Amino acid sequence: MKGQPDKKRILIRTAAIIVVVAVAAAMFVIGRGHTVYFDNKVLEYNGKEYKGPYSIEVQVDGEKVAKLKDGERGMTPTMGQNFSMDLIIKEEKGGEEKKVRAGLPLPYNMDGIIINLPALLSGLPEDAYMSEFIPTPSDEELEDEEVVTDEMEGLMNFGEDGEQQ
Amino acid sequence: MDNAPLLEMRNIKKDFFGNQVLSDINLTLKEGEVIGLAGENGAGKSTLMRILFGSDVIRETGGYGGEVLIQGEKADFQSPFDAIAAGIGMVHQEFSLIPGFTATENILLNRESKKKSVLSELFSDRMDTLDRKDMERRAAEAIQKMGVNIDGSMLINNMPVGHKQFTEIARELSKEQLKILILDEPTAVLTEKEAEALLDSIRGMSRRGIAVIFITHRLHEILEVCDRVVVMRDGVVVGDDPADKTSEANITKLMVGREVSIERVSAEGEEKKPEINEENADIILSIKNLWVDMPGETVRNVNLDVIDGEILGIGGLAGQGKLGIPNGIMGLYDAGGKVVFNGQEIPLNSPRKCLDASIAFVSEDRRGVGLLLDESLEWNISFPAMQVQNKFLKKYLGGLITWRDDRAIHEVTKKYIDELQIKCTGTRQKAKELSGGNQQKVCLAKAFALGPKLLFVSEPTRGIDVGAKKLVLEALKSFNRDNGVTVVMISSELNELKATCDRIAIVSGGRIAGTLPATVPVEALGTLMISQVV
Amino acid sequence: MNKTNLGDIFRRFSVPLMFVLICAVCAPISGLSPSYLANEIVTRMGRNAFLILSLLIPIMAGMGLNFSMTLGAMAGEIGLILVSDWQIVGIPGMVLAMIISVPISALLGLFCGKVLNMAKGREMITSYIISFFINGIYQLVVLYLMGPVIPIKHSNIKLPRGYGVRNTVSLLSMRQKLDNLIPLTIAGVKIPVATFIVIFLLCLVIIWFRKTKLGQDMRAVGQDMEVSKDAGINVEGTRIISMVISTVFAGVGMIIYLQNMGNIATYSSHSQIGMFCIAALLVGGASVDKASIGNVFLGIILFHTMFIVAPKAGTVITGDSMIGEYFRVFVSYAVITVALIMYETNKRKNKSRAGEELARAQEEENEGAA
Amino acid sequence: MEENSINSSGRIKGLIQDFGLPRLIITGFLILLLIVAPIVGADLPTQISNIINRFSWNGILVLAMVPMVHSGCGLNFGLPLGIISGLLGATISIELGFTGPVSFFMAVLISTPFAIVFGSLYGWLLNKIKGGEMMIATYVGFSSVSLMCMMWLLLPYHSPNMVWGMAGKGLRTTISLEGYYKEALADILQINIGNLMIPTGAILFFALLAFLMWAFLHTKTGTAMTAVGSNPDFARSAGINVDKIRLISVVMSTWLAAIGILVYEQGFGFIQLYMAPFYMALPAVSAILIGGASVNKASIMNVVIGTILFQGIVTMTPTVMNNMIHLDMSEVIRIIVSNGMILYALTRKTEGSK
Repeated sequence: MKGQPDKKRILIRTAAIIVVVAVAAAMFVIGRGHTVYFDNKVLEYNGKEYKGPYSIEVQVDGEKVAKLKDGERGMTPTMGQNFSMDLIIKEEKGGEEKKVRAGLPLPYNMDGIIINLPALLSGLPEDAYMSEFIPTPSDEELEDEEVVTDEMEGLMNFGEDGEQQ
Repeated sequence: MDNAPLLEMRNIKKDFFGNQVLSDINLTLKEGEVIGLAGENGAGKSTLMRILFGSDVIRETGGYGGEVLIQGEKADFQSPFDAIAAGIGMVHQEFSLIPGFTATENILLNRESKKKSVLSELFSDRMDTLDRKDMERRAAEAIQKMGVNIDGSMLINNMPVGHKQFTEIARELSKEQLKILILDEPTAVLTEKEAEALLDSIRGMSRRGIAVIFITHRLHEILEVCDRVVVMRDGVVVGDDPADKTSEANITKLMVGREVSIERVSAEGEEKKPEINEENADIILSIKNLWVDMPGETVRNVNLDVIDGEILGIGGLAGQGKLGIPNGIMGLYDAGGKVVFNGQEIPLNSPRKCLDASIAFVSEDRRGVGLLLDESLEWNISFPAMQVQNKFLKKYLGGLITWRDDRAIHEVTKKYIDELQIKCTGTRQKAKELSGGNQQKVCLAKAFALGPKLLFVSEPTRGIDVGAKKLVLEALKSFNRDNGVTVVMISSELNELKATCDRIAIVSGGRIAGTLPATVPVEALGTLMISQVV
Repeated sequence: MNKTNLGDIFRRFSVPLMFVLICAVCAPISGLSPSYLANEIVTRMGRNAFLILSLLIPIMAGMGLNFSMTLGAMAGEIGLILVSDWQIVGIPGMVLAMIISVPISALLGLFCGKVLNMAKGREMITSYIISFFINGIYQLVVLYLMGPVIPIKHSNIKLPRGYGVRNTVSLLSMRQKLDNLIPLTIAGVKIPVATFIVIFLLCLVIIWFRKTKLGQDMRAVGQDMEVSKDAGINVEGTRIISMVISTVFAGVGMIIYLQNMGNIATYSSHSQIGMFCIAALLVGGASVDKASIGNVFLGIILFHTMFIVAPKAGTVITGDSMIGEYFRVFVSYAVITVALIMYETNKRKNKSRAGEELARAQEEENEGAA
Repeated sequence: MEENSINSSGRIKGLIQDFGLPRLIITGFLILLLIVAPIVGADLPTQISNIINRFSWNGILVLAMVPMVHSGCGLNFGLPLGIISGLLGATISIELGFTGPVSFFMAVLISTPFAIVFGSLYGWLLNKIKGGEMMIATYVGFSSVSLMCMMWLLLPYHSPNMVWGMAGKGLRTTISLEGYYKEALADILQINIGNLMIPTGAILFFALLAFLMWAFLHTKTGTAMTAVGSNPDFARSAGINVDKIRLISVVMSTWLAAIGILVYEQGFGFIQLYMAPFYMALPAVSAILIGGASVNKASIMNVVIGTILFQGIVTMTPTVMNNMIHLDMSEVIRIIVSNGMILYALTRKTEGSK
């Protein structure tokens, strides 16, 4: 009398836990954030030099995130494992605009990713146009900060002082 | 097997720590039978019912002897829930209702109709939703079964007391498996009309095949509704007669018994006190129109005179108000009326004024009111005398500082420990470490230390062993005799009152039903006791 | 009878009425524009409602104001800190943080429920002290174990000394992501539609919960533990469950709260959260033993209006900005104090009233008898 | 305390039993710290003087718990109310221009009427809400502190040593007592042996108040107070005016808190205003509990032992841990230990009294 419903319940509970774990796993994948840096810089690869165009405008989801002249770098935060952007390229000043759509997978374990646009546009392999951005900690970050664990903290503002309005 | 009675209790025995409270009880109950269970307080009725209901108290105190058979099968209830599952229902004296719930919700408390919900399988069936419609139907059914109309959607808070009682009964009736219903003084809180309705509904239940055990002090109700009357006294069944073959007088006689179990404690050589002559005696305390609001012991319109130098007993059934009298006079519960002591009116609701007038009180609630459990015997015995009469104090700086005189306290404590034979390791033992009897002696010592002119003693022998009982009563008598202190002793045990007191007043229904000399036969007192029971 | 009822009603709503008065006086003086006020209140509604709703269930179970809802807040913070370090951003980050916070909250709630079962009759002071005690444990975890034991990679979260978390952790990557998921602006007031939907769902869950067997048991336990026990309800278990549910909701609520704020004050965000959630609930007309969803929303509107206008009004009146700040703090505490006092005196009054009635009945009877 | 000197061997056994496991652990921990301290290179005499010093600062605040525990009002979480009386006394004394040790005496004198008035109101309130004292006490403390936050700004103080320099009004958050009563007590008969410093005066002052407390508990009223705490129904049936006794205990507690904060300030050297009194109650509460008191029983011995243990741990852990593993976990340990102790006391059933 007891066994049957119990079995069913265990099954349902296991299923629920699996669903939750699956959702968590999915969040790891689709929620992974990266910062993508775009370089419009000359790149040497296999002894060959790839020169960038006069300017590239980078659009993500139809919104302009950066307009890069030759030798400049731009950035945007992204979410998920695939990154797609529209590049509006002007080969020379006042020249014709050319729209290129570029999509690429981002490596999971890199927080900051530099994409060399000229290399990408020239169709070079991934290790050529992609490199990891390793931030150099600012002095401010290196400075040891005093941790305030005082119980009185927040008594006055009820924890709302961090508000960024 | 089919012919086996619904319930059979065989040779039921029960003792509480060597104190035999039930011996060889036999009781049978047939389907649809209504039996009345009568007996004084402490006769063992409730203990018997607790055994039947699988109460925790019984198991915690070592179980019981004999066996309980339900429809011929031996039953061994581990908890009230087992008893309920076996079809036994009990309506207690105290309401067991949730005040903010409706009658319906209370009737089906923890047995609600449920519908599966999405989360039921995931968590537990406690996530089922309630099926209100079905609940209303079931509650209405139970109410209809009872035959008394109450509003299922009314909150318990807003109900008159009688309806609360009916809600409880309906709850038992809503249990499908119900075969035996125990009603413990159900009519105590009902108006006459409601009581009438209840009796009707008992008849109805009986017709449906439900057996009812009906406990009450209202003997006429028993006679009216029951098939059989079982009378208990001192843990024994002393009468088991068909209702139409007995009478109120008969039952009363059986209840209070003929023989006196405690001999009148009059040691050899003790000079007999002269009989109290009520006409020309000095009245030391005169109580006029006293009412006391003590929960469960309400006192209504009591007039009572206490004669100087006597021991007056106040007896009566539990819940009839005898305890309310001293508690009200001493200001521990709200009271009104007029109390004159020694020619002076004592203001009510002020313990201090009573104590100042040299009235002392030994409370029935030893652990709650009577003692400082966490403190030493010295403190317990000396405290009221110190606070009220400035005894055991030393004064310094011209009375500016009143210092506790620990030596004097020690002396007086030692004196009383010797006098009352209090068994303890020393004067500084904590009160909570003593046995009940010794604690009672400490309470007496506390009152004696006040050197009162009048002493109220409430239930002095409740919950203490026989030896201590004798000592306590002896101490009271000698205190009365040697110091000329008037004693008013309140007790539920008539025989004890008879053995100790000069006169006995019986309280019934919150009123004084009569005052008789202690020499009258116990039946006379018994008749008074149930004369005005509410 | 009618008269006393009116008085009772007045007493019950005295706190909200007082706040309406304070707000009505201070709002014009503060000189804040109605649209600014409306914006602020809508924002705060989205920010706080979930947290305050988490208080309702323990009240239902008779355990009073759950001062230890901070436990859930801490669990939520731990979830967010980890998620930030793993660089999971946006809504997925929030969802993941919630999933992480739930088991932590549940464990803390279990602990809290067990302790409160040992301290029946003084649940509130005990839950208040529990919040301090667990704060110590939280600090132990966040300040010493995060780094060496629980890996923390990023230097903008970890302290440079190699262990412990910084005073503030930025949540820029998920700041107001939920609020702005469905953008809507009505008459210049930005409405965090998605947050409101979540809050609305919680309200539905609470309403539905009241209709479940468990909810019914909680109400029963809340009113009379003895009777419930006699009826076979597992009293202690039910009380523990109510604490667990409250703590879990508080954890989720804290994540919603912090996504709106945009950063975590690691060591102080949670410390007062219980206090002002309780104050807001009480301002909405709730009492220690009775609270409804309506109280929550009314409370947020009144309490936060006061919170916004008081400092400004104070500055205008006294010329000192601090006066108003102190005033609103004072009012928050005073509200809780008054609510607690009213609760305790009511308890006593109910007792004595029963006595009075009995006495009066007897007196009448006495007169009749005399 | 009132049971000293008799059958001592039986008492020692009882003492260990009464002591309880948490206390034993805390004592063991402190002893361990004292042993480890010299090994890891901390100067033991300095450490001990630190503990003695902190004891002299805090002892009276802990002592302030005793009367209310005795009368059954529970732990005085409303200590900030008394502290505010003390702060009023201190600031008014300075405002009136008193300096040096006289300012201490005047502060005591001025804070007394405040303590009596506040204490009476507070006691009256607590009598209305018997059974819910502790939670309400906490919030009465909080409300009064936040109310006083406004008052410190609004009250017409002018002494340039106390008000904000720029505005010329409104008290500063911390006020230096240099030139006023800094170490007014500690300097009396101070003993200096090497690194060991004993603030004899402050300790004597604590001893005096502790003795008065002890003596009070031996008077008729004091006895009544203990009885009220032990069993209010018993006391009432013995003719005691329970409410009055409770009121007296609350006033005493409030007054002791006022004196306690003044003594604390003379040791610390600063007056801390505004939010500072907020959490003053918790250390005092946990100190007396660590000393062996329960929610309704406390003695002078509990105060002394508790203050030493609590302050010992608070002062020793940072230095020892820093010297040992360069990891200062003292704050966290303090929070866990002190609140854990309060929790432990709250979850124990109070025996005897109903």
